[in-house]
Amino acid sequence: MPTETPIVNHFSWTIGGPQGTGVDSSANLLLRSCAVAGLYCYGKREYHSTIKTGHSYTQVRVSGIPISSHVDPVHLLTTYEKTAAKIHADEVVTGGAIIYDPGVISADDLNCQDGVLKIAVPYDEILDKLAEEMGQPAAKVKIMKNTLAVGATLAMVNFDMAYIEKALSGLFKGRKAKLVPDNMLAIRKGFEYIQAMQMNGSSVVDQFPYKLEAQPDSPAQMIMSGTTAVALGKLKAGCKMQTYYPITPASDESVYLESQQKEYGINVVQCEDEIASVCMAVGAALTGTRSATSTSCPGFGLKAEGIGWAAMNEVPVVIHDYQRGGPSTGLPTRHEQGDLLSAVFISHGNPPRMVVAPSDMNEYFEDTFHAFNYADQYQTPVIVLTDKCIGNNTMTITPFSEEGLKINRGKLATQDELDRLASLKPELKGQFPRFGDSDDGVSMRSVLGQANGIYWNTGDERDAYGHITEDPDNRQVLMNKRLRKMATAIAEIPESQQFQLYGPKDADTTILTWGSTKGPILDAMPQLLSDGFKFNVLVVRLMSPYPVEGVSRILSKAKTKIGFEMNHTHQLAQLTRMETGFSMDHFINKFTGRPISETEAASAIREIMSSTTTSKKEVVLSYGK
Amino acid sequence: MPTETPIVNHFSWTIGGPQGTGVDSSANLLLRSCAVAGLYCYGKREYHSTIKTGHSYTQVRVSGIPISSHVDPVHLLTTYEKTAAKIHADEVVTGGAIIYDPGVISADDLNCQDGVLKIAVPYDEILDKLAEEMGQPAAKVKIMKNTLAVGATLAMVNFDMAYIEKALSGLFKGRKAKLVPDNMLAIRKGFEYIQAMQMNGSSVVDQFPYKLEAQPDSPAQMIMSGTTAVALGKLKAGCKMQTYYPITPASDESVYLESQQKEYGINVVQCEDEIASVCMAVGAALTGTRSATSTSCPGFGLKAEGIGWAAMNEVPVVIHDYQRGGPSTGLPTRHEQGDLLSAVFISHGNPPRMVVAPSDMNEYFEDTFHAFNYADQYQTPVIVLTDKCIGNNTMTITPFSEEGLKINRGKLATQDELDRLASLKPELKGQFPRFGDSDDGVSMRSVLGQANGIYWNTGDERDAYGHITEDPDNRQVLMNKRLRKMATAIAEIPESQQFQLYGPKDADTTILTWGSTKGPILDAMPQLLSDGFKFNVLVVRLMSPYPVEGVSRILSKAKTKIGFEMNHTHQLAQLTRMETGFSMDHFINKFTGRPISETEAASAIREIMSSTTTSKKEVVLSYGK
Amino acid sequence: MASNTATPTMAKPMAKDYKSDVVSDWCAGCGDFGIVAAVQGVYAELGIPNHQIISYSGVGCSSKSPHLMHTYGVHTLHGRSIPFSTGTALANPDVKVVVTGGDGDGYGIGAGHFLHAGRRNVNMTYLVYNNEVYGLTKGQASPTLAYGEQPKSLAVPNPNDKVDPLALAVNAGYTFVARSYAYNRTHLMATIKRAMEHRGMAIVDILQPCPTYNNLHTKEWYGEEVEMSGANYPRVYDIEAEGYNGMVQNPADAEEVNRKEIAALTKIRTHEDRVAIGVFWQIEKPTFMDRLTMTNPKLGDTPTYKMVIADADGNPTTDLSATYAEFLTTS
Amino acid sequence: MASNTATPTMAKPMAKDYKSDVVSDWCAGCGDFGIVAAVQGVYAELGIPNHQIISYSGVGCSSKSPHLMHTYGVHTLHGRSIPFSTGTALANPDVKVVVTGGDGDGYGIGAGHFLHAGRRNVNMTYLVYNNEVYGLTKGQASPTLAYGEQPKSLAVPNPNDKVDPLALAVNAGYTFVARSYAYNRTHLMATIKRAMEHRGMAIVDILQPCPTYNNLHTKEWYGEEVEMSGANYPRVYDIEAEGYNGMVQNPADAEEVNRKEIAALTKIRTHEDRVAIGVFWQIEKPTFMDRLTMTNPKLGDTPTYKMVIADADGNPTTDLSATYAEFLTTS
Ligand SMILES: Cc1ncc(C[n+]2csc(CCOP(=O)(O)OP(=O)(O)O)c2C)c(N)n1
Ligand SMILES: Cc1ncc(C[n+]2csc(CCOP(=O)(O)OP(=O)(O)O)c2C)c(N)n1
Ligand code: SF4
Ligand code: SF4
Ligand SMILES: [Mg+2]
Ligand SMILES: [Mg+2]
Repeated sequence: MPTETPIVNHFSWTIGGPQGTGVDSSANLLLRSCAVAGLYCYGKREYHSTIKTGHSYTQVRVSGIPISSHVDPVHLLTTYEKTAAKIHADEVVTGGAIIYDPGVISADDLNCQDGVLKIAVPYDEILDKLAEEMGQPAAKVKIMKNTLAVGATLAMVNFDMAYIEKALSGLFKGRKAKLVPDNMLAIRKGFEYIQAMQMNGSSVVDQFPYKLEAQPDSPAQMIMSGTTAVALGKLKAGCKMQTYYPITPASDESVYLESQQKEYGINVVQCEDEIASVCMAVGAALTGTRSATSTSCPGFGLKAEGIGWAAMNEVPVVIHDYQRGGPSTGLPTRHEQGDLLSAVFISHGNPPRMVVAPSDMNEYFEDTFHAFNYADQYQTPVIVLTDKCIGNNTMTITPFSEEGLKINRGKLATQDELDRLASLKPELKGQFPRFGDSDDGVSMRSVLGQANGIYWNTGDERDAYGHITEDPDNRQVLMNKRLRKMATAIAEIPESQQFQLYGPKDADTTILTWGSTKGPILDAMPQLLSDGFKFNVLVVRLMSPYPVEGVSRILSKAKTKIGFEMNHTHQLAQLTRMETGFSMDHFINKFTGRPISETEAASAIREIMSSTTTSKKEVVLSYGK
Repeated sequence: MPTETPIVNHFSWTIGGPQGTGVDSSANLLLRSCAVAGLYCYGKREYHSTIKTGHSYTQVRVSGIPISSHVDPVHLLTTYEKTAAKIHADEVVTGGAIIYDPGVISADDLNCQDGVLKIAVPYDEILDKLAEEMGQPAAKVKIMKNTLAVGATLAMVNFDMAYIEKALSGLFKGRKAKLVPDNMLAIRKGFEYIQAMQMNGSSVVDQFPYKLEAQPDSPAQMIMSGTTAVALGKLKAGCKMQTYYPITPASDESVYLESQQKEYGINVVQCEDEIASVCMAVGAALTGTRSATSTSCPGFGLKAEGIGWAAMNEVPVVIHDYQRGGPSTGLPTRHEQGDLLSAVFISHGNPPRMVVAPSDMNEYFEDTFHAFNYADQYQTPVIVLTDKCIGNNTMTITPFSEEGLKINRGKLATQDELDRLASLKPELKGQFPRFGDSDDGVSMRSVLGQANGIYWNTGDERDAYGHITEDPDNRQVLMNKRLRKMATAIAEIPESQQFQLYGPKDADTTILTWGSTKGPILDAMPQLLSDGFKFNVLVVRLMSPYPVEGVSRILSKAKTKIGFEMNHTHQLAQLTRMETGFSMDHFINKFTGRPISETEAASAIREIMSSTTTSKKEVVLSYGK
Repeated sequence: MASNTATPTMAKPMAKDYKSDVVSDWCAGCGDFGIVAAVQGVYAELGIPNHQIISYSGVGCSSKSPHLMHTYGVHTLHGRSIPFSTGTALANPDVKVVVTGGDGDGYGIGAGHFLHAGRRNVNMTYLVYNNEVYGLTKGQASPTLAYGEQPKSLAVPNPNDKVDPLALAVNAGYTFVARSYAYNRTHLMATIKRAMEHRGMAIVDILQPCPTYNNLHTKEWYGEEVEMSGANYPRVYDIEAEGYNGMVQNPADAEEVNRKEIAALTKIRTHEDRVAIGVFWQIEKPTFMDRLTMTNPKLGDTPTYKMVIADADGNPTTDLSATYAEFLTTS
Repeated sequence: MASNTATPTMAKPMAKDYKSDVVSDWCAGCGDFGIVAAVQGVYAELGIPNHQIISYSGVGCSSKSPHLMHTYGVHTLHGRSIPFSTGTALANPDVKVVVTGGDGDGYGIGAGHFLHAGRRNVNMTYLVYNNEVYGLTKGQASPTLAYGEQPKSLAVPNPNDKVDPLALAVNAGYTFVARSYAYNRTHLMATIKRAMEHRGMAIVDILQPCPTYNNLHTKEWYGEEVEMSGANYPRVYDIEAEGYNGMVQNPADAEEVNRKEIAALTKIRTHEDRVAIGVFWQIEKPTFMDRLTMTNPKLGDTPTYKMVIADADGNPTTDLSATYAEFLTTS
């Protein structure tokens, strides 16, 4: 008794369970299956700061058009144990369905809305039978509950099995390829079980309105998560030294790079702590090797002194901070954008600090690439503020474009130049005025080991050769020189790399945002615009030096300004007021440690834009488990 | 031939020489002599980041009225070796004088202005003779050149010898008392030599217009430097645990406290690094012991993670940062106010951070005292931003007032309260909801070891008992709770402890400043006001939470706003714009590593206030060696 | 203000009296469970009132232990448990400070503090759960993993040599240095108890299988027998059962101290196929509090947490007048 | 880009060829002068081109040494010279990395890095100027000052035990461990030279009188004779001159390694009135680069500083297409 017309390629699915029981791989398999079928996907991962026992889940959104956020309603909840069924049942929309194991929870215990299909899948029974058919011990087969669950799920949405098989062979390659047939068996069992299932006299599949149809003509996509996108950006930029100390969620990037060492020659070194990591990267950078280090909040703070030294010695080095819930250890596996101001003002005494904040997966790749250029061009550390949301989530994206990506090493002295200079002044005996003043604040740089490039580095104030001096006049010259680079940078960096404006340029309302919060806003935008809410979205991408001119130009046109970010004090709004004088009239915020959905973004923007200016200063969102 | 009418009790004197040759003790002796004579003194110390070889000097300003800055003109330069004479000769005003040793430099080599008296003092000769008289080896007596120099100096200004003797016995006490007679002999020799000296037919003393007259009726003063003032504030506040790692200029405070352990029972622990220092202080604070740690810039950055943890666990602890020239190692023995924003935004993820910035010696004492109350009342780390200028300089001040200094330990649970609560809920078995929500954001606090007060601390987000939870709703409650304390604090802290306004309230021009920069501005104010430059001075004392309301009230009345501070990017102006939206129209700045003099302050304010608004955006000062 | 009224001592406390209501989130089969149970058992044996125990830790799987204890808990920062807990031990010597943490936490990022703690000999107990990996961050090599080894969680074999925590502890000045094994409950409890009864800085390095990431040194591996000159012996053996005695009888006897220390280092550094457990080194030396009190006698009279700093009206009780006098110009 | 064109080797370099134009700002009589002169002398003997030497340091009096050297200089942060210099040594193995620094810098705030460096065995030379004080911050106790000692700069006697850097270095995995003395130029130069010729992580702890703050262990004190069983001997003596040999002949021979290591620790930890100098321990082991190259062979072909990352037009030369393919849905 099909109750609704099918809703095609608009599907939100949750799978949950204890960490380490295969939730991730089920989600990956589903996502990949849909992606190879030409659909667009966004997978939001939530997990506890534990290894195996915390409850984790992934919510996969599948769409016929590109997306970059999740939505709150769940259409299908797939579970194979009790906890997930308990926790997530109430998230399923009327008309949706729950797949559950009647062996561990009864239908009555599913605390869900009316009109939700409760679909019992007797996992043990099905797998016991499969084990028998395969002639294998039941225990070995039973670990495939999560795979079976994917099969059941895909049957519900009428998915074409061919894509699953393709996805599976994409996932299990090389030595793992031998796992494909068994898993396909389990998937088929789940698929067939659901296909055959009747409830109240009709096929359950027919009673479920959400369907997925392959879009074979879609352009190719990449399935990507943020830590990998950054790693690829580093490889492309020619980064050859990566140091790290394990920390969630940053270390995924380094572990991935470790696996790529053989291929690309990058040297990945696990250090004794984050202080050593930044210092070691700087020591490598001094040789001319492009060098980087990656960490998360607590580890980032420990790098302050090293970053200050690098700024003082004008060393190009790239530092990624994957923001997570703070303060302190905080919510180590949850999302927040809480580090902006502590990054922009890290380390004492006015060092020049560059801070870049990419806001989508492609920018994770590109801005990482650019960061190495900035570092070389302006000879200063570049901090890249990433976050757990894009860092850990998995989604389909337009393949990275390498169009126009050029490597710019800035004023790196060639051996010929050094030799020529040395021959002009033999009395210098190969010493080189590395820190000489210059109009743009950037001096020519030799690297350790280069003949005729000898100079000294020191954390102290220095003369042109790098020797300590406390002379007050020299001090003033060098302070000016170092900070002048920030002006040079903002003048040279293309505006599109400084900020971006989305939506109608002439809108009276501007939403100011950054980082991963962009995704849900842009996803919500078309519907809101067509509903008559006219606004544009200003996404700041370069945080230091701040794009004062460009941002002011845009904000000066806005009658209503809404700050939309995910940290308690609205740090981008704070920074923007400091830099431009413009204040936000309203705020949309969320600091539960969970990312913002398109659903939430849409309703918050509606709420703010519907209310009179005085009525609602701030909307604080809090949906999600 | 006295050329001028005497200028009484307005005297600026420089003494210089290699570090470790007695420059400091000469300056101390002179300063103390003048102070016991009822005069007001300000001693500016400049020294290199070396132990014995760098050139150091102290400039002592003596005045008939209270002062809190130096002036640029030097009236008398006293030297006993070559370098100081070379370096400082050109700073002496016409009509002033230079005392030099003709054995090491000739009068012609003194590169000074016309009309400067060049007074040759043959140190070796005089001391050789003295040695003979005393029947002591010449080598032993010759180390008193610096003492002799003080005698010569005081003869020039007609000083009353009785005060010197009194000062000397104040300096050399106990085991050192036996040094007094020998030193007095050397002083007398210098004094008499100058008294007897004739030049161009008249007494040199008569040719020198600057004179000091005792003011025996002046109220008693304290001779104080900032590190000691802070130490005394800690002792008064009942701080019983001080941790540190050696660093200039902060460690003077800890070394002084070490010497006071026997008397006051404070436990001073030298740690292995600054990370350990902050953690150890926090560990002690958790027992209810008032605890503190002191450091300077590079060490401060290393404390970020510990400060964040303390904020997260609502632990009262006080952290002093003595600012010096940055970035990085920077100018370790020079002055700058470069740490404001890195302190206000230290540590990731929006921890509540309190930052206090005292601006004179008495506030160094008081704000240190208050800081422990704030820490207890708002249960959060309190950072006190001090600086090298006040920290290392020595001056006469009104004795510390203890009027109204009360110790407030905030919501510290008594044993009775805990026992009562426990008897109401025996099922808790002595556990206590330490982090329960409350209207003002502050919860009742038990301390480690208290019966019936059991709770847990963690860097992670926690429930009321301190156990880790990743629950999103609880997270929102606790983020709000922690940051609500900042609102409570700004509502409760008396406005006079938040900021101060000096000068005519109805002036159209307001100078915004903080920290030691206040001194020269206030010293320059009376003359400027009487010359028709009408302005007032807003000194911000509480930086976080920022006194938004009070500062806005004042700035909204100002037609012209001048930011006056000592760091390249005008960090207080930046912070003020972020917090209030008010921008400065002009800036006065200095970042040579040398403090601002009254002379400079006066001329810069004149320059800005004389020019039309468009003509001069910023005056960057640079006087001083 | 913060007086420690002793709760009536429990009649005969049981291990469960030291269990909090928190359910552990460790993986099934984790060696950590046994260690926590052993610690709770020792607390019961010693009968210490709950509120007089301060359970400290750093960050890691193991460092969640304090939450499982019905005692005060301080779960600090990664690598910093030692300086934090030192602050507490110095400010309140009336409580028992017990630090638990991982090998990465203690010997990795915390190595500097680990060393310097030995120099101080603060009176506390440090229990290190040694699983050779960074558990909570998904199994990277910790500093105790040997060169060239590759547990399943590593992309490449470990390029670093391992540290030897016991040898370092002896050299650094720890006055009680032992090793035990998570699954030898009797030995573990006895060793922890001896560590807690020791006056000074005691460390017990506890071999802890991590079934999730360390597939090299599992419970099974530790349980194996090894062949030595033809005969089979249990892999894990107790040095004291074989007659070794690491305790210095007379700390004033320089010759004995010298000899015993070298014997301890020899025992520790002798590489063998078996795994030695037991107390390798123990000596009585003045604790840090003893030493501080020598130059600050007030500390000996009243620990800082008990020092009175204000009267009932909040007036500071510290009288600075004598000190002020040194700075006053009229003096 | 950053190619190392060798400058024509100087005919016969002299120590003065390694002196920069900077005038030292150390106190007269400081032991540091002799150490720097010795290092310059060794450079001359080895004849290394100036630009191929990288002089690293931390922060302290001693750490100003690089400025006195006519070589590349990197004066880093207090306590962090080792991780910085490790980065350089890994990225450019064609240069000679020599680290100088203080005892406070290396064994105090830097203790963690000091230990972990041993685990890596990076090919470099570490010279620690050991004056038992924090010189540049006015003479506080450094970690090598013994318990109870009170040089004139201390307000109270030192409450901390001292660390034993040599024992720690052996345990941590340093492959060349020596001590020398600032005023024994011959021994000092010979030892530094051996350290620099050693392949792997070498440390020389150099006893350095600080006449300004350390009035206990002065040049005179080191120069004294001590009485032993009736006869007088120089306080500072060379263990190798007395027949000790700390070098492992066959690193593959586990028995020899074991025996020699225990002998070294015994020698180091034996407390005596005299002060022993010499090479206590030396062994050939794979360096960190050797180990990294095993899993990353490209590193062995081309050090990272030489890897080409762009063509002449700035186009990246790294081709990611094979990797992209793994993520592409069409693959
Ligand atoms: C400053 C900092 N760096 C890194 C981390 C991430 N981190 C959390 S636990 C851990 C390692 C834990 O390993 P170990 O101490 O051996 O404990 P185990 O989990 O193995 O019990 C790390 C690196 C952190 N929390 N803080
Ligand atoms: C992070 C940090 N903490 C503290 C200091 C201050 N500081 C400078 S030198 C020094 C100690 C130097 O002692 P040592 O390393 O033994 O060298 P020495 O001066 O004795 O040669 C200290 C603590 C600093 N520069 N940075
Ligand atoms: S990862 Fe290892 S150490 Fe951590 S809880 Fe699981 S088994 Fe235990
Ligand atoms: S203080 Fe000591 S170590 Fe520093 S330069 Fe002077 S004598 Fe040398
Ligand atoms: Mg571990
Ligand atoms: Mg030293």
